[in-house]
Amino acid sequence: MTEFFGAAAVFVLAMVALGLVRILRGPTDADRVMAAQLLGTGGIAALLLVGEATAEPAIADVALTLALLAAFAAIAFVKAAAPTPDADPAAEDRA
Amino acid sequence: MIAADASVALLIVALGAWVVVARATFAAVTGFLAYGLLLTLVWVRLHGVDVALTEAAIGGGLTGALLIGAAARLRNTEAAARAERPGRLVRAVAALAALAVTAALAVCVLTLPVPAPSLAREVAANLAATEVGNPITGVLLAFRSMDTLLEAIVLLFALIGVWSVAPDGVWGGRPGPQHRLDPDGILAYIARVLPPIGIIVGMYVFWVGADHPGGKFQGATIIAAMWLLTVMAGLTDMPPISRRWLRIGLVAGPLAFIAIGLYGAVAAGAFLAYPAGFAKPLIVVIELALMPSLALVLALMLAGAPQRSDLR
Amino acid sequence: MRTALDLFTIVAVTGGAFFFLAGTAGLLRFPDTFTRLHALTKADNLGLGLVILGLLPRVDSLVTAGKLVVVWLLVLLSGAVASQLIARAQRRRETHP
Amino acid sequence: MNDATIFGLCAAVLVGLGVYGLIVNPQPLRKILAFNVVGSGVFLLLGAIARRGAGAGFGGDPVPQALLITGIVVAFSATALAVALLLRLHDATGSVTLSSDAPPPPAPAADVDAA
Repeated sequence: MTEFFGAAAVFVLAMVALGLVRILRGPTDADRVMAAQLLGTGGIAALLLVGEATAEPAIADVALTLALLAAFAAIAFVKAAAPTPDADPAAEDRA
Repeated sequence: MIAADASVALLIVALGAWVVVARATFAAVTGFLAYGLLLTLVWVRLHGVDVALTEAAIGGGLTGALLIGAAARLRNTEAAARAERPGRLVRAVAALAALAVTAALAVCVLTLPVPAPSLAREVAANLAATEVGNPITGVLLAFRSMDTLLEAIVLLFALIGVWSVAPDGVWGGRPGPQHRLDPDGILAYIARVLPPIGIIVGMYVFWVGADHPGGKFQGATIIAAMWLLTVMAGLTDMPPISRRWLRIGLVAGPLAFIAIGLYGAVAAGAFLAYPAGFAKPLIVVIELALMPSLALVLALMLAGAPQRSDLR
Repeated sequence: MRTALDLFTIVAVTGGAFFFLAGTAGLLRFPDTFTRLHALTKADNLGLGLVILGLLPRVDSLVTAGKLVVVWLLVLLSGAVASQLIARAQRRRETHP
Repeated sequence: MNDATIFGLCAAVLVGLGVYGLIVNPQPLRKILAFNVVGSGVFLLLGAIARRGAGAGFGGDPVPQALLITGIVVAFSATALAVALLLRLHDATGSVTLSSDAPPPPAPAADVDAA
């Protein structure tokens, strides 16, 4: 099974690597943040697969930390991309 | 698994190259986020789960948010900077220098001594005396506790450095912009749902640190991130940095650490030595005292220099 | 029993890997930011969910199994929130350039 | 070729990449990024050395691993300080150039010496 998990981890990583092309090409910064978000999900999957292969239970804690902070960068992006510091983009389309 | 290692290594090198050569700064920063995530994977592969946890919390959360915010604020300076791009000669020399550094390090890696020098045996032999089960915690808080004390103080100094760049008019004020609260917005929603879970996870990571991978840095980082989430959603505001509770909270951890160190000097004959049988309780006290200070210092460092002078 | 569970793991993880493939294909091939967001949030969350589902029978402690489920729920939550926020920021950019 | 050697060589390449970026990129924020790449390369090298020191039931030598945790946290604080300085330079002068012969910045540079 170890080989299977290793192969699955490599496959997911390869998919994620292809997704990185979006970080390269953009065209908008939103696409880039999104691609990083994809990498986060794929990275957690690869981490768990590799973790099963090395049979270390604490890897679940690493995945938990990553999952908890997954949205943090995206929120920082949305906040920073807002034209005025106190405009909340989440409030924008309920006018 | 060599294939997995090699593919991760290649991916990291490709991302590192992207971070360095990308034209748009924002693209480079996003590349750096992905790079940090892959590093977490590498630490797992290198059997450093404690390090992976630190990288996941700091590299994945705090550094990413810090750099994304900075890149967005500096966006309008980018065009001017492109004109300053050095000429071909400088680039060639830089490439040569980089190659020389890489070659030298590669030679070092390939000629590392066999068998590898290691302190693992010494740590294993003496870990029982500290009564903690996680060797990393044993190193951080018993064998090399001076490093950890100085690190806590370095973090404080870095925060003072961040604060000291504030203009005189807003000294003592609140860091960062005021975020407007939209009570029904999705940002407020996640800032209400996530922090309770995050605080539990942070405390859990902190608490298991004595015997399993985890510890105060990782736990403090998670809790700091949760606090900043509520600030970004407008549910809470950053306190003015002149608040007394804030200043006390910042120095309480390092002061407790120093006090226990001095107690060791009296009771066990050396600064930061633990009297026999008291190692574990003292380590737990240090960690408990240090964790809130670390969470405060990390969150305030990310929030940056004071920007608003309202002291209400 | 062991073989059946192993088979379940292999099927679920392979299915998860397939959804990562689908998500990446969508991210690369779809024409604009919004459709790409759609591909990403559907496929990836399902991909991770299946990978975790496949790993569950192999976890020996209930606590670890619970953590893995929480990981999936957290990724679902933050994926939904992040894609909402990114889409709104993007729409604002397109309507008020 | 074991995992320590693979990631050790990977670390050597990363340090080289970072050094190149540190010299070539004119923007300070990019220099900070490049510096972080150098830093992570050094950390990775130490991680590879820690992995080689596996023994006594540990997957890696715990002493360098503990140093790495300290290092990662300190690297974050250094980055935060550098970013704070940079943002202040930007607020004060409207530009972030490090060049000594750049055109004068548009905003009055009364309290910051841009050179």
